[in-house]
Amino acid sequence: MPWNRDQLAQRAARELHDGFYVNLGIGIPTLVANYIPADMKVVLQSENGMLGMGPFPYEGEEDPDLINAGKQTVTELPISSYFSSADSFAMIRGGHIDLSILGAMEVSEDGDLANWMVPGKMVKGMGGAMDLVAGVKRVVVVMEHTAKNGAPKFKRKCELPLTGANVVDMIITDLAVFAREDRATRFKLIELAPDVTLEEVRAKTTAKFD
Amino acid sequence: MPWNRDQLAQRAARELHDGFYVNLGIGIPTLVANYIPADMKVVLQSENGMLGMGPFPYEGEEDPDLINAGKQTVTELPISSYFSSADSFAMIRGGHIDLSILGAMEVSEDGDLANWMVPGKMVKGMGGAMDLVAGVKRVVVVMEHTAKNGAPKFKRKCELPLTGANVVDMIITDLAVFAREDRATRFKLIELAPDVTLEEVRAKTTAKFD
Amino acid sequence: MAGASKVFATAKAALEGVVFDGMTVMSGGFGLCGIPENLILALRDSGVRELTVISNNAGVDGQGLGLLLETRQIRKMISSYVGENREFERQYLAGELMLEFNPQGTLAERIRAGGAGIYGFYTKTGAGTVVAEGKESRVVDGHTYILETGLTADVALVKAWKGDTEGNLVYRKTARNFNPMMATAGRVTIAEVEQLVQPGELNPDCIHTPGIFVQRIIQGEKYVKAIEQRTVRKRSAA
Amino acid sequence: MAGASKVFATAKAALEGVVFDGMTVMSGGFGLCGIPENLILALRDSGVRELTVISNNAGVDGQGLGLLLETRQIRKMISSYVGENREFERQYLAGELMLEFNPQGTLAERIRAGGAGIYGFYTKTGAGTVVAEGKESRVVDGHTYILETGLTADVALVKAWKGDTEGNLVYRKTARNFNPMMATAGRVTIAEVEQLVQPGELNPDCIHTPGIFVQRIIQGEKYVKAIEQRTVRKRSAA
Repeated sequence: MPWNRDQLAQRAARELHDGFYVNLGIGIPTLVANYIPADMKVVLQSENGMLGMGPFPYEGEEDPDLINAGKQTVTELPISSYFSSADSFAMIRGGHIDLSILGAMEVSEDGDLANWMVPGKMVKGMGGAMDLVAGVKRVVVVMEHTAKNGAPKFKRKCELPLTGANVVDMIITDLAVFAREDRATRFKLIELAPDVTLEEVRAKTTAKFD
Repeated sequence: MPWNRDQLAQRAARELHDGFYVNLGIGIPTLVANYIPADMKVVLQSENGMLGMGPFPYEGEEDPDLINAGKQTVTELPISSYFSSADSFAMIRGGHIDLSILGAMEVSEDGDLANWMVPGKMVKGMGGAMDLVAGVKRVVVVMEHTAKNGAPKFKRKCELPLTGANVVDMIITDLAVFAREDRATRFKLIELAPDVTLEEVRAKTTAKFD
Repeated sequence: MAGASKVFATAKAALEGVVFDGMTVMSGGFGLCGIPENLILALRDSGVRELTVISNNAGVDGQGLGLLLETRQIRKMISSYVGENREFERQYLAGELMLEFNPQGTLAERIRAGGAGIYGFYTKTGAGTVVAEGKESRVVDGHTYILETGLTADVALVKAWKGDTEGNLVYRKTARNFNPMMATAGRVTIAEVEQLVQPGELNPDCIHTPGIFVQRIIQGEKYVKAIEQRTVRKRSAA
Repeated sequence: MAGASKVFATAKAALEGVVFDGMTVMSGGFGLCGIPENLILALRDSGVRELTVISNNAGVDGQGLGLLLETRQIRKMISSYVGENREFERQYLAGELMLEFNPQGTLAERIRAGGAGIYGFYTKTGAGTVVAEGKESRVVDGHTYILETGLTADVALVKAWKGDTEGNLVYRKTARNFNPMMATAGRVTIAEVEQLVQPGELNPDCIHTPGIFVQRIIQGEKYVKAIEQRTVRKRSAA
């Protein structure tokens, strides 16, 4: 039985460690915040210029000057600080963020990531995604194992334009988890969703993995 | 009669304009602050990280956290702001300061400036001088016309290591003032100190000037 | 102390004499957060055309820079993300609008570099992607870096929370975003603030933009401060 | 929320396990203003040797980094100005100490670049001087720019006015100087503060160094805060 969205977020949350500074992408990655263990300290960075992002505000307490990178209203914590976008991306590019959890359209067996554009469709822009994958210490992708038409998303080479080359450290799909020790080694299948077989994963994956 | 230190500072102060942001070097340039006309607004920048530098504090009111680039105690004004050294030199390098008034050991006829090192003597370092001459819109040098041994300081070529190449716009010495319209044209003698003759200046200058 | 005042009465007055057809404009903000609302309106009303606009986003339909898209005053955008804008999409797909995408951090750093007198810088961001195409690169210790150059503008429009008559600015929360760098990169920088105060009222240790970067300042007439994604949580029943 | 505490009881404890012979250390401050007094003392007492120290200045005799010169723990300085220091001069002229001069703004920017993941940047500063020797350069629009590279350190020692237990820092007046960039460029950054406070006590819009950059923090035991040039004016008789 494939993992659902919340289970994916829950699985991704297991990659968090005490004391981590983390940037969460839009979509399922945002849900990871709901699964931070109560006894663990994780500080969320929002690339528009905030460290120590709090939960959504109570109704009526929304502040238009306080949003996250998804332009959603959020709140402040006692530990929060604000800074400019230049300082925010200096933080990201400089390798100060421990972990980034992002969505993906395609990941290649070499760890290339494509998640920002589909040629021929209207292109909205890469936002901060290229900076995040280039700068954050560890990049975890959370995605459906296959596209809506059934095509594998973890493949030999990305066909879509890249967000970054050789930048992914772990891939969590609804069927399985792949990880590699460093960016010179191959991905290894380390977990299967309940009742999902290796054969099924192999059939739906064109990337080579161990 | 050659100008004395205060007269030099006074002459240099005539290069100030209303609304100018100015960086003053150590020595005679510092004295220029005493001759800012009362009806003129000039904001002083200190490259260690302050805009809107005030006068020396009253005795007993010195603050060790409030010094200028010469490490002298200074004061704050209502217009003051503080920033990091990176931001300070971004301000300088980015061409936001209107005028810098500096001392010099030598200036060449091409506007090269040498004011930071004498080979064979202990070298203290360039501090912010190279950044200032490279970044500030207009650079005015205030210096004695000749060295203590009588050697000309405004010369064909600098013999000392440069602080910057083709960076000087005006030279104010105790004998004369030289200026040029831009950094592609030659210096022109525009003033003589009282009772100083063109012949004397020519005799004590090896630089070509108009 | 005299000095020509930096304070202008209206956004319209603040733009006079410094805007022209074909100019490059920087406009602060992230989404609709921290955008110079009043100055954008005045820029639209000035009627200047063929603008190159450097801004992280392009507003939404009918708000922010979306207003200048409706009137077709923008020829080219330099941005990192332009979603949520149908008129943008229409003009772009019709070939009426040019678009240069920059990664968000690269865009922020290019603007900082422009204001800081840095010709260019080497960054890993975008290496191996279309962003690297046509750019110089170098490999250091196995990492590929691409050369990105500084950006400046004829006019930078920024929005702060408070500002004093000297042009010192303080931003509020995430409305800071691109405003501080843009303030440094405009040949003329015009700031609008919610509260215009006197010198001495801002804490000099907490001024985000020193007055040297601001040539003109206005107190904005009114602020909509629209929210794009109103997300809330329920109060748990007590 | 748990998280290993960043707070250490003493300067000595804060250095344990992160200092070693031959390491590169950044040390904040301009002259004696804003220097990490307590951490420098503890670094001296740790006995580590063969240090490369990146600091705008080298202290004065008997104060600041002058203490590490006396004990011959420094092998090399990267600075912009080292006057006012006889022991420095003696060691340097005797060939016992290496010295690399950087223009002050270039030094500040190199440290910022190191912390910001920028491999290098092109600056006009130093073009046509000895600083440019051996460096790449390029001419753009008639201006010569030289390539300067980012700097990082094994440990950065910084001094702030206030800091909270999360490592958020606020500097005071011109004691800010090199501290904020160095905080970003240390693989381990240790901050000492005059006042250690709880989260929530600092204004989040006015935090100069976000806590992410600070791995360890102490409240300094005592502060001398020496003045190098005590300059005053007379009160005019009333």
